[in-house]
Amino acid sequence: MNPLETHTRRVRDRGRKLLVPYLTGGLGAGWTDHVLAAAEAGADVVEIGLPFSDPMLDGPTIQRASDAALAAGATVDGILADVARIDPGVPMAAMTYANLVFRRGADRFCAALRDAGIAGLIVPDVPVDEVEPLSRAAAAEQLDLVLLVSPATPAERRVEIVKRGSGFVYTVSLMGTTGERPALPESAGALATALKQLTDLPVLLGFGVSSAAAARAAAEHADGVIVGSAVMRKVLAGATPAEAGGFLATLREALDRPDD
Amino acid sequence: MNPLETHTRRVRDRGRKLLVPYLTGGLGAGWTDHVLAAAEAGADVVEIGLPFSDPMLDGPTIQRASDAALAAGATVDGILADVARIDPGVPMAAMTYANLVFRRGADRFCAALRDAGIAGLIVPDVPVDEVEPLSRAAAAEQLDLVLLVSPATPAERRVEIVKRGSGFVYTVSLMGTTGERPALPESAGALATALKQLTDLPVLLGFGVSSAAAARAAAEHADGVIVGSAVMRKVLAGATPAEAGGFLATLREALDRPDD
Amino acid sequence: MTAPAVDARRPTDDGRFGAYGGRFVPESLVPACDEVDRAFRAAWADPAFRSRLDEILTGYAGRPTPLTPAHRLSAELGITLLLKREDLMHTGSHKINNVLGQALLAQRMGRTRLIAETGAGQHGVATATAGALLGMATTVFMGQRDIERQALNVFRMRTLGAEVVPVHTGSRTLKDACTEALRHWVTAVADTYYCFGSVLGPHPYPWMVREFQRVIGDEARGQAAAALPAGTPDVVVACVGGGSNAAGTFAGFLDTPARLIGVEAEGGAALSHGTDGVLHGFRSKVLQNHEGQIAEPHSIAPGLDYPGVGPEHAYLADHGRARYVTVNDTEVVAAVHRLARAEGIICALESAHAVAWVLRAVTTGEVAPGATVLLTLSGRGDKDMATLMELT
Amino acid sequence: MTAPAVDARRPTDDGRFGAYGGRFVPESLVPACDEVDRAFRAAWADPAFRSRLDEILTGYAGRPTPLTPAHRLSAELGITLLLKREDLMHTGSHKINNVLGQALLAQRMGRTRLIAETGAGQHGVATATAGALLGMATTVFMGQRDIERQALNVFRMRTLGAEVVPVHTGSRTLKDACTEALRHWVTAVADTYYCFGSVLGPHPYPWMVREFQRVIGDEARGQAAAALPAGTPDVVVACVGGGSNAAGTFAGFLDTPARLIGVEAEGGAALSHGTDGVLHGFRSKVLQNHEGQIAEPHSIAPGLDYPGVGPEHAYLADHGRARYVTVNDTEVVAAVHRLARAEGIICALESAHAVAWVLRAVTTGEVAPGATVLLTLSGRGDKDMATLMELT
Ligand SMILES: Cc1ncc(COP(=O)(O)O)c(C=O)c1O
Ligand SMILES: Cc1ncc(COP(=O)(O)O)c(C=O)c1O
Repeated sequence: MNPLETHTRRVRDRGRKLLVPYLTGGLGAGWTDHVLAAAEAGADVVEIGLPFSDPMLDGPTIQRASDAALAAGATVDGILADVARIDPGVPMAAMTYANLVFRRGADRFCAALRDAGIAGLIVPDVPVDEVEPLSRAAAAEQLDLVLLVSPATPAERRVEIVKRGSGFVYTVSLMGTTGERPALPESAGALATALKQLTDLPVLLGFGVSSAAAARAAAEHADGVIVGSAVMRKVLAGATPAEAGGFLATLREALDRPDD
Repeated sequence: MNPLETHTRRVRDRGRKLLVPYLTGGLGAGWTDHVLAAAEAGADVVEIGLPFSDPMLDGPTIQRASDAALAAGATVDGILADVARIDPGVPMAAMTYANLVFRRGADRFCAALRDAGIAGLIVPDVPVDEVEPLSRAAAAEQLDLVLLVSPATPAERRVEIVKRGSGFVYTVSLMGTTGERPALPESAGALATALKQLTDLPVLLGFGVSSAAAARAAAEHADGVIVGSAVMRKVLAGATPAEAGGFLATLREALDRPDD
Repeated sequence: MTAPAVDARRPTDDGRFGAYGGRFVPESLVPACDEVDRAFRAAWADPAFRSRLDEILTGYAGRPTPLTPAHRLSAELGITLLLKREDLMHTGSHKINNVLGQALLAQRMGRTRLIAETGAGQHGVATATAGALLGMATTVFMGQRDIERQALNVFRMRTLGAEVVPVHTGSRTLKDACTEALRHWVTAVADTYYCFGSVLGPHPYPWMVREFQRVIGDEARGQAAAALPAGTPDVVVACVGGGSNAAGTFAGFLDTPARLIGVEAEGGAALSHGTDGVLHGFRSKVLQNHEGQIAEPHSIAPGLDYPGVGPEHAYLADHGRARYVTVNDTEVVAAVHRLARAEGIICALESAHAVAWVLRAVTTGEVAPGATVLLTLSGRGDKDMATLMELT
Repeated sequence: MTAPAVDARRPTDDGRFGAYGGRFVPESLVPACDEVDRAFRAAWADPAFRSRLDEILTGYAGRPTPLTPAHRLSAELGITLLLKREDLMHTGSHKINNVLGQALLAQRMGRTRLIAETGAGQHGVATATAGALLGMATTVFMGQRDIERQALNVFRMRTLGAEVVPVHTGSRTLKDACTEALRHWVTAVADTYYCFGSVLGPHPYPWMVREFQRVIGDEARGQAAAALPAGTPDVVVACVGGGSNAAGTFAGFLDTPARLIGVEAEGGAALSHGTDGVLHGFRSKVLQNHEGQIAEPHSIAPGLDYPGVGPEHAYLADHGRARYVTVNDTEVVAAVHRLARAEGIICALESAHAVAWVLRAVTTGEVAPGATVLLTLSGRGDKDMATLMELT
């Protein structure tokens, strides 16, 4: 078992709900302070976005963050160099798109992540059918390749995905892109529950988890949540690491005290 | 024989070259003074244009004169009423387009001309093939219907035209619309000569006779000339009847003294 | 119902359709018209000419055009509506049918230059196209006001290598362009062929242009026979500017029981509101005042913005063989939108006149429920987008 | 010369043309793509579907298009040039061939809504047209910058009843419109069909669109057989944006000895200047920087302004079965004018890329004197007049 999954399982098995914030890499000079602050606020894993010019699965907030980072000169190499200089104390996972991976070559890309101290990889436009070479490359570097399950995924296919994925199962809460929503759809919890019956991997819910209430609701069914746009909207609006961390702390609180 | 042709033959037979100026009817309040001045300057016939909105055979000068007259409110009835009030001492012939004739009906149109004291009619867009009903109407009113021969008219057709026309033969000097030209083409004289061999009608040359020199050249072969745009350009430029008459007098002079 | 016995198959030898037609041109143009007449008769009787024309219409210009069933609009209206798709022709309208015929004729006559009048620019573009195809110099006369309104078509003509001559006289629109082109022709008959854009002008043009456009009706007749249980439609409808697409369409159905409907623009309805007159070389119905001065028409469709109409239509109207109706600009714009949304076809404003009449006639009962209607869609609407944009 | 044994007749079951193609989309779209794949296979094997499509292509959209001999240009160049006339298709380009196929498929799948990306607006207009024809709601995504450049086509789409959604992200052009349409599709797969405009996107689109466009090549093959003594042309040439008109054309000639030439825009030449990458759901050649950020292409032809290219072309290029070349904007504009004046055809700037290559290749000897060249004229130039006017 790779380090990321070892960690996620351990947290889950301790009865703690996982909190996984997403932060766009390279957005501003001191962007890694946000990673550190997130960890400090109680993140169990930090997802780091490697911005791509054409982020097909991202909603307006993360699009804007990616564009801003690229416009400011962010590169994969630069971001990884920044990452290599920090130790947030929890695992980091990279989130990016297929083209950045394949352009470098899956092997070299995975090696670069590992060299920077990253433990996991999420590539939303590489579905399970296309995952083979990337799986092998990740495994060779002891990276976990996190796969996504969508509400549209047929039952048999879920089996395949949870089998081929590692680190955790990324459960997409709704048919849509990343972005804040007022509440999670009912069906999201049911999907997480169904997935938990299929796998022993921690099952996390993402997409549209925007508030403490939503996080608490998600945690009723899932092993944790991934929070992206809600954090990034604040970062884009100029929130300091402490302020963004403060927001994450409210989520941590909600996850830790489900009955409040 | 109708009055116009009686007159033109008599002038021709006296050895005098016919001078036939064209004046646009209804152009300005005192337009008939131009008719009187023209007669005084030695015109043998005065051609009076009844302006039409779409004068297909007229060049820029007479187009402008027609447009100006119409814009000033000129009508056939008004022009004929003006004409009825004058007696220039020489015959007048109306020049207009088919639509004004047929709109009123050829019979009524010819009767109106005669009532106004007009002796001849020229309708350049009624060629000999279409002339039958108009011929009859003109004859009934003792009007001469002047037909045109063009440089393009084949030989057999010339015979037909000079047979069906009366008053005089209007020989078109060139393939073109009315309008001033620096000189008459060589072929114009030849055409007039050929026509004179076909008919005893006076044969006049028109289109492009713009100067005393051109009039003199034309008269070498023809029985006279028709002068339109050269006069009308002066009238449009504000020439008084006396000034326009002065110009016509130079043509008269040239026709009368061919050897100067 | 049987068709009245009207014989518009060809005019008399002097170019008369009943009292209409003829050749009212300056003497200088008579021999030229005669020559066109003789050449056309010879060419039209010559299988080699016909097959060359056919080959170009088919291999170059896009014939045959489909007869498209307008399924959704038919269902909405409770009729069967078939659209003869001249909008699919090269350059965007039926105008090219006629122009290719005349240009080939001009070439056969040894002419090296084409001239034409144009209003909206469709006939000008078609003539410029034929000129380019056959390597003939082309000059198009166009009113200055139209040049300003139709800048795109002016550019298309120039791109095709044609010279576009602005006409500054009169109302500076189509009728003045036509007058000016005739004036120019007088000066250039020796090497120049005048390519009229509709069933207008001195004999033999109205007849000849009708013959070149009858391909619309002949094709449609055959297609309707295959598409309709009754073999022929109950109603045949086309818009009427000069009248060439209507004349070409009607030619295929004169001897059937089909009701023939020509649709004029309310503001340019020579047949519905005009009187007998002579303009541009022919006698027909004309919009004019009581003395005979030609009126300036107004239509949102530049191709219908003409004060006269082809003599054959005046003849068909007199004999009751065809009926002529008008629609107004508002109905026309609505018809463009209705057809676009129902069938995915943005037609020309001219063609939309025919559509507008059908829409109205279904509500008035003039077209009965269940009737079959064949409508000639004379052109596509790309040229009219700017006009429509201004309205929205 | 015999053709290399390349089998591009269909991709592998997982949508690979060699190393290219595949399905790189979010998990949410995988079942939707699967469903399109299954539905297409069933439909394509169903004679009723094929004949319905055929009927619409023929009776509505204007197929077959002629193969026009470019007589005058051929004589000037010393070759035999045949033009496959997709410019005569309804809405003005080959795009409608594909769209009608996909829209019928969507209807068969029970979808009630179409979405599409568009750059120049040609695919958007075609999709809006199909939506109107079949009574399906249509939404077209278009970059804000393109909306400003192509106001006319925006208005055409809206006239056809489509909703045009401006895309403000990225470079605000075609690639961003495509990205945004994919994002939107994720939210609406249940009732919505994504109608790709070229041989792009996740499997089965590149293959399916090629199949819908092969009517160009199949027709041309038959027409060339009748027109040419040798039966097949020496050279077959088409412009390449996403690559659909080229793929459709090439499909008819893959198994002949004809040289296949795809012509890219100098400033958008994914095959000539690109590297392996994944964009919009498929792996192919892509214009990108060393890290994989997608480049913004530039071409005077908006339909070629795309940083990727269909996977089949990458495959054909690797195997040498087709050769891909580039021409620049200057050559393209000259080609539009040359073709217009020689043949009376104003073609689209996209199509003029193919013409420009022929003009150059005759001078370099790449096309030998006497050679026979079949060129697909993918669209008409009306949409480009404003661009060309600015240049003159
Ligand atoms: C598309 C279209 N339809 C109709 C017309 C009217 O002409 P006609 O009545 O001769 O068919 C025109 C004239 O420009 C036109 O462009
Ligand atoms: C006329 C025309 N040709 C070619 C293209 C390029 O597309 P493809 O390469 O898919 O044929 C376009 C795209 O908009 C187009 O409009």
